[in-house]
Amino acid sequence: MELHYEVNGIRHAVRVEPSEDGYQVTVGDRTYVVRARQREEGVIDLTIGTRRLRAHVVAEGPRRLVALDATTYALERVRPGGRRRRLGAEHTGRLEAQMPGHVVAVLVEEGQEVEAGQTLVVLEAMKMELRVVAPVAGRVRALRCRPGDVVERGERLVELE
Amino acid sequence: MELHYEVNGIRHAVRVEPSEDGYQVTVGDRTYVVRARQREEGVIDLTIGTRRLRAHVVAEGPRRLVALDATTYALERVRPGGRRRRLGAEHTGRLEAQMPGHVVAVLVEEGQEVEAGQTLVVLEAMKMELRVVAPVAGRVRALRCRPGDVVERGERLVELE
Amino acid sequence: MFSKLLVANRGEIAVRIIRACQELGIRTVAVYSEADAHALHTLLADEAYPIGPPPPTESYLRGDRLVEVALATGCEAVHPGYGFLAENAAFAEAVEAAGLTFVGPPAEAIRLMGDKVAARALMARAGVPVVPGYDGEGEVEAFLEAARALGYPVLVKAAGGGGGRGMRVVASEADLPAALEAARREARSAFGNGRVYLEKFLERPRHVEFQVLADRHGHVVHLFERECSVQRRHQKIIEESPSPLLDEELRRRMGEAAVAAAHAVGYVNAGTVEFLVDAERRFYFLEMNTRLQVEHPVTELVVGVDLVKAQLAVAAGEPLPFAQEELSQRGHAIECRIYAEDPARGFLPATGRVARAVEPAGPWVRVDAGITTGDEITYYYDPLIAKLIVWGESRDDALRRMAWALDRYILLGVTTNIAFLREVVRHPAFRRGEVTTDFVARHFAGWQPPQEEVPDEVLIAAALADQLGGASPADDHHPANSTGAGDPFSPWAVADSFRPGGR
Amino acid sequence: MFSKLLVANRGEIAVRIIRACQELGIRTVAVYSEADAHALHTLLADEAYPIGPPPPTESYLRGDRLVEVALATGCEAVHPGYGFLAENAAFAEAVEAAGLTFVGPPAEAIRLMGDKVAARALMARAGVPVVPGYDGEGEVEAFLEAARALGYPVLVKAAGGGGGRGMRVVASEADLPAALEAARREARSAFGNGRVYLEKFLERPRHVEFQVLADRHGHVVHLFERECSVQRRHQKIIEESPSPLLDEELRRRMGEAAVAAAHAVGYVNAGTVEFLVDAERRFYFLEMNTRLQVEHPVTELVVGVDLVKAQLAVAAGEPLPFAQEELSQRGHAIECRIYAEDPARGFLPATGRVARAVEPAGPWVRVDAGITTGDEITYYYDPLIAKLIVWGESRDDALRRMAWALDRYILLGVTTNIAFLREVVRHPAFRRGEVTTDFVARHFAGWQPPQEEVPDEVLIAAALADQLGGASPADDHHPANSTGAGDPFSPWAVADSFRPGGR
Repeated sequence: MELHYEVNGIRHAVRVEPSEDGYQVTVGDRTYVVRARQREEGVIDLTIGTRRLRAHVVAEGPRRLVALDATTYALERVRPGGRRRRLGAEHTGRLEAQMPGHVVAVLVEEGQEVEAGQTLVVLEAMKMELRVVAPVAGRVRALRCRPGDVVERGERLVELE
Repeated sequence: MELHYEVNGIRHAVRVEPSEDGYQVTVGDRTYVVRARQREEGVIDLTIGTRRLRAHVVAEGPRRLVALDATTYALERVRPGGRRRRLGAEHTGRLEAQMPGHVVAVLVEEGQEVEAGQTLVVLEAMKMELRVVAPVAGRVRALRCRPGDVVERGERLVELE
Repeated sequence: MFSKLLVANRGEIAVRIIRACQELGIRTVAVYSEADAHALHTLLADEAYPIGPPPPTESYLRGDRLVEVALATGCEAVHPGYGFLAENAAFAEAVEAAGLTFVGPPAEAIRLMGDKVAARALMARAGVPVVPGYDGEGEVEAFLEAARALGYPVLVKAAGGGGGRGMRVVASEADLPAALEAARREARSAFGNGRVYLEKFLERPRHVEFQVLADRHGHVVHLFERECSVQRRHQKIIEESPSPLLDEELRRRMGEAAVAAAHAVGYVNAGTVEFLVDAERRFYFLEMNTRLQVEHPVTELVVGVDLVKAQLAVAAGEPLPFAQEELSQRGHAIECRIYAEDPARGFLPATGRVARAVEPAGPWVRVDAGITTGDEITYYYDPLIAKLIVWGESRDDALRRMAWALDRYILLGVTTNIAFLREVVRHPAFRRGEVTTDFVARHFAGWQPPQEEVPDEVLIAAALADQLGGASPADDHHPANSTGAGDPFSPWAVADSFRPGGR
Repeated sequence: MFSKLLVANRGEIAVRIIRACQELGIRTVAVYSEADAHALHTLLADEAYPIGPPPPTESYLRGDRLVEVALATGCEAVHPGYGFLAENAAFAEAVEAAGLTFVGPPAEAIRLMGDKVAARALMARAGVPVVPGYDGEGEVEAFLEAARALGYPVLVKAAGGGGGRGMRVVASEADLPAALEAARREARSAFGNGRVYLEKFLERPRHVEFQVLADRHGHVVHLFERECSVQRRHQKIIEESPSPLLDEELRRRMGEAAVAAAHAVGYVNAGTVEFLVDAERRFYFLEMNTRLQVEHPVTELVVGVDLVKAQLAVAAGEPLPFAQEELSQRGHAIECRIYAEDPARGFLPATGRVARAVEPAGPWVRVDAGITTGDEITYYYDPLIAKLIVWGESRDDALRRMAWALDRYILLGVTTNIAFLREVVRHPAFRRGEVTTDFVARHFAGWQPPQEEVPDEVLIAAALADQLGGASPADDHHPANSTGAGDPFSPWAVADSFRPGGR
């Protein structure tokens, strides 16, 4: 059986064949003799050669989160020959919420002229305060939030012109 | 749905009915409104009225081991109307192994006369030493073990006459 | 001692308080918002009651409801934890007015220390050194003059702020008027108090705080210091005790100042006097936190005193069981705060469901966690997942143990700062104890997690988990509803059509 | 310090040693018998090698194989743990002869203290009080005469025994000749040494032992005492420090005797001098354990010294980092040994698979476990599952914490002594510190676990687990073989035909 995983945009094929006392596993051009034992749900003890490892594996849909040797890895299980999932575009605009939270204060009004660097909105989430500032001088065309609103990351808060 | 459990020879019927926001559970003539949430495999959080409990439940065949509030309970799931499982007879003879272990020493020979209280065999398991002594005076008819043997609990070691 | 107590908090500190009460035989009542219906603290308490929707203003900050629940359930005392209402004088008054005991200082001490300007004045009168500054209520001109005398840069701070909130650095005179204006506006909006004051900006100070404990009989002791200089966004992430900076003489003088501060304000219960220490080893009163601190465990491990139990004993009227000279520091303790946040993106908070939490365990390793496998981290509350605390015979020993423990802390499903902390505790400057409050900015600006090649072992583990069907299905809450969704034996959904365990 | 070390043991102590090495950056090699192929210590070590079939004589007692593995893997040192080869002088010699460091005392010290008769003589010469007795090699007549002088009852003990093994009480002169004969025969068979000796039988003594630590440079210190009087079958089940019995003066005198004992035998590394204390508070040397003790953690928590790390440092030639006067006791620590055994049936060992182990966690609660969920307990080895250790500011505080922790220790699938320990730590005599070595026999003879009605909540939990399919299937090992048995999504077998989760 061949399984495919994608990590950081690179696809890896893993071939697993049952063998005498465990599995023969091939990753790329490397073949390993592996014994595996599921100790409890999500905890797999592996013997690879003389190395013994404990991996924690969690599945979230096609995602596989693996914790091994002090590091966490996120893999995506993909169909053989299938296409990569497109990642959502990153929201980087400075007038969008950089984190989910709630609006503590709106410091400008619609139509108001603002200077570059002026604080427009104060967001708060989990004890952290984040100021949304004007990237350039301009005029506030529209306010998309009010004090007390709960906003999601990436949500547009203010439109400047 | 009605489920049946036996504990210490007493049978309990538990009726579980899905309800608006959880279950209605009836034990004997008592009915409870219960919300349950499986946090991870074998760990169930229950809300029974205003009480919140965490139970650990393990299934071994029809056995159910339940840990709740500092105590462990062993239940046996039984068929509605089914019969109790017969418990294996307890081995109480003093010439049988009271624990699994290995034979450290055999202190008598076949045909030898022994006194009441005389040590016949020394067993050892897990750092513990156990002496098998003659319950009454008599003669050793047969030895069923030798030093180094591994014996199971209840295994007959010596026959007296 | 009390027979029943309401825990007016959530998360790890609620769990910590409940455990202390369990040992003492005090029954506990938990409260929870709708977002916390399944939280650990609700499960551990003897009773748990809902108090409102997720936003704190509608639940954990509703002092009226908390008092109502405490009275209805027959509680005798209320422990506020930290955050939320812990430093709210009106809440402390409401609790006492209802005939309940507030496990904390008198309302008057909270109020005094909550007004940073009044606190500075009081400390100065009590002979405790304060950071040079200007607390006047004058016009912009007076501030400009004071700033000129102090020398730039200066800090503009909100009288109602604290813990780094509502604070801005002003580098030159030209920027001061606008900064004052903006700070006042924001302070009014954020704290309901527009008053601001000036402080000289100390270059690369250390943050060293002293734990104090006072009973109702006029005894005050300090339990030595905590070094809390490793911060991000003006909030602590690593704390330790003893401070690598202090020698016996400075420790003694600062301890005496901390005790004097507590006496000056008529303090009772546990509190913390925060100091800044400058490069010349001069120390200045910064503020007093009139509550239990997040980082209290490092003191507990080094001094050998259970601070939560001590709080309860003092609140119940018991005298302190020890005098100053009976207290001493042994070994070294370090705490790392495990946050759901992304150190590579400005430490922005992260949310999500903890698919798996496995805390490190071993001798002298302590984890105070409020979040376990299956819990949701929402944006309503502080993103603190747990505190990892270790003790060692020496600082080196504690550092090695912390590195060991961080390497074994497994948290899957949310972004955390664990990988970041691993590098901090191994950083040469940190190992040498050279920590100032700009440590993170100096040494970890633009930090990115190591982008390693995925080892074959990881792919093997994933493949065998899929082969064995052995990965835990994180996105399935196993809700106990009446549909088939709660059946863990149905294969969890995967994007493509293969069946886990199939061949 | 060493760069690589072989751990010649299994279970919790192997895990403890591996963890200490991990913190110090020492690579570890584990060994295992066929019964331990999946044991925790094999997983945690950097490498693990099989050394034979399950019986100890064919695996963990095969010193030759252990040395072979150590050499083949490039180890520099061997840590023997306790039990197995820890007090085997020939093994210590073989290790040193192979050019490896034995993390323990010189072979000569082991040999001397291993011969209980020789040890008694040496101690008497060193001015350490010993239990009055007769160590002669004479005929029965000489024993009879000596016993008459001592007064009955007397103890017949094997010179090669120790830890309560090969010991019998003789109540009257008529029984002595037969007892000597039987004891000699059994001692020959069990220890390969038929020599026996007499000791006066002390009525209801206390078992108090002192931890000593000695370096290769002639320095010896003691780390105070452990009270180990709660025993069953002459083996300890609860240990604590400080002893409720000792006052400062007796503590000082016993500590000095312990140090004198260590000096007399040229001791190096960690060891324990065991004393009996009679009702008149006279103390007598009982034996010296030339290794780390099971109960070492109570000392670690009270004195603040990591004994395993200290063993490694001393073995590497480092001098002790502290003098006697720098050591002190702080607070109180208690250890309960969690055994797979049945207290209601004479504490007979139990075997089985641990279907679920959940250790209690909280401030000042430590669990040293060698067995976790999924492990098998076989009859080949000691039935110790884990050690539960707590620290508290006072004995009362520690007792409350221990009761709290025992209530939260979950072990499903094997019979354990947890329910029994819960009652012991709550027993009024134990709470008052009135423990003598006959404590269990006096207060818990014929003990049976409480037979409570099964609460409705338990039935509800079982029913909902069945309804949700949420009980963990304990009897399914999830073996990674090529059949379908490893698929956790197939319902676990139940005796009757209903399907879990069905309605």
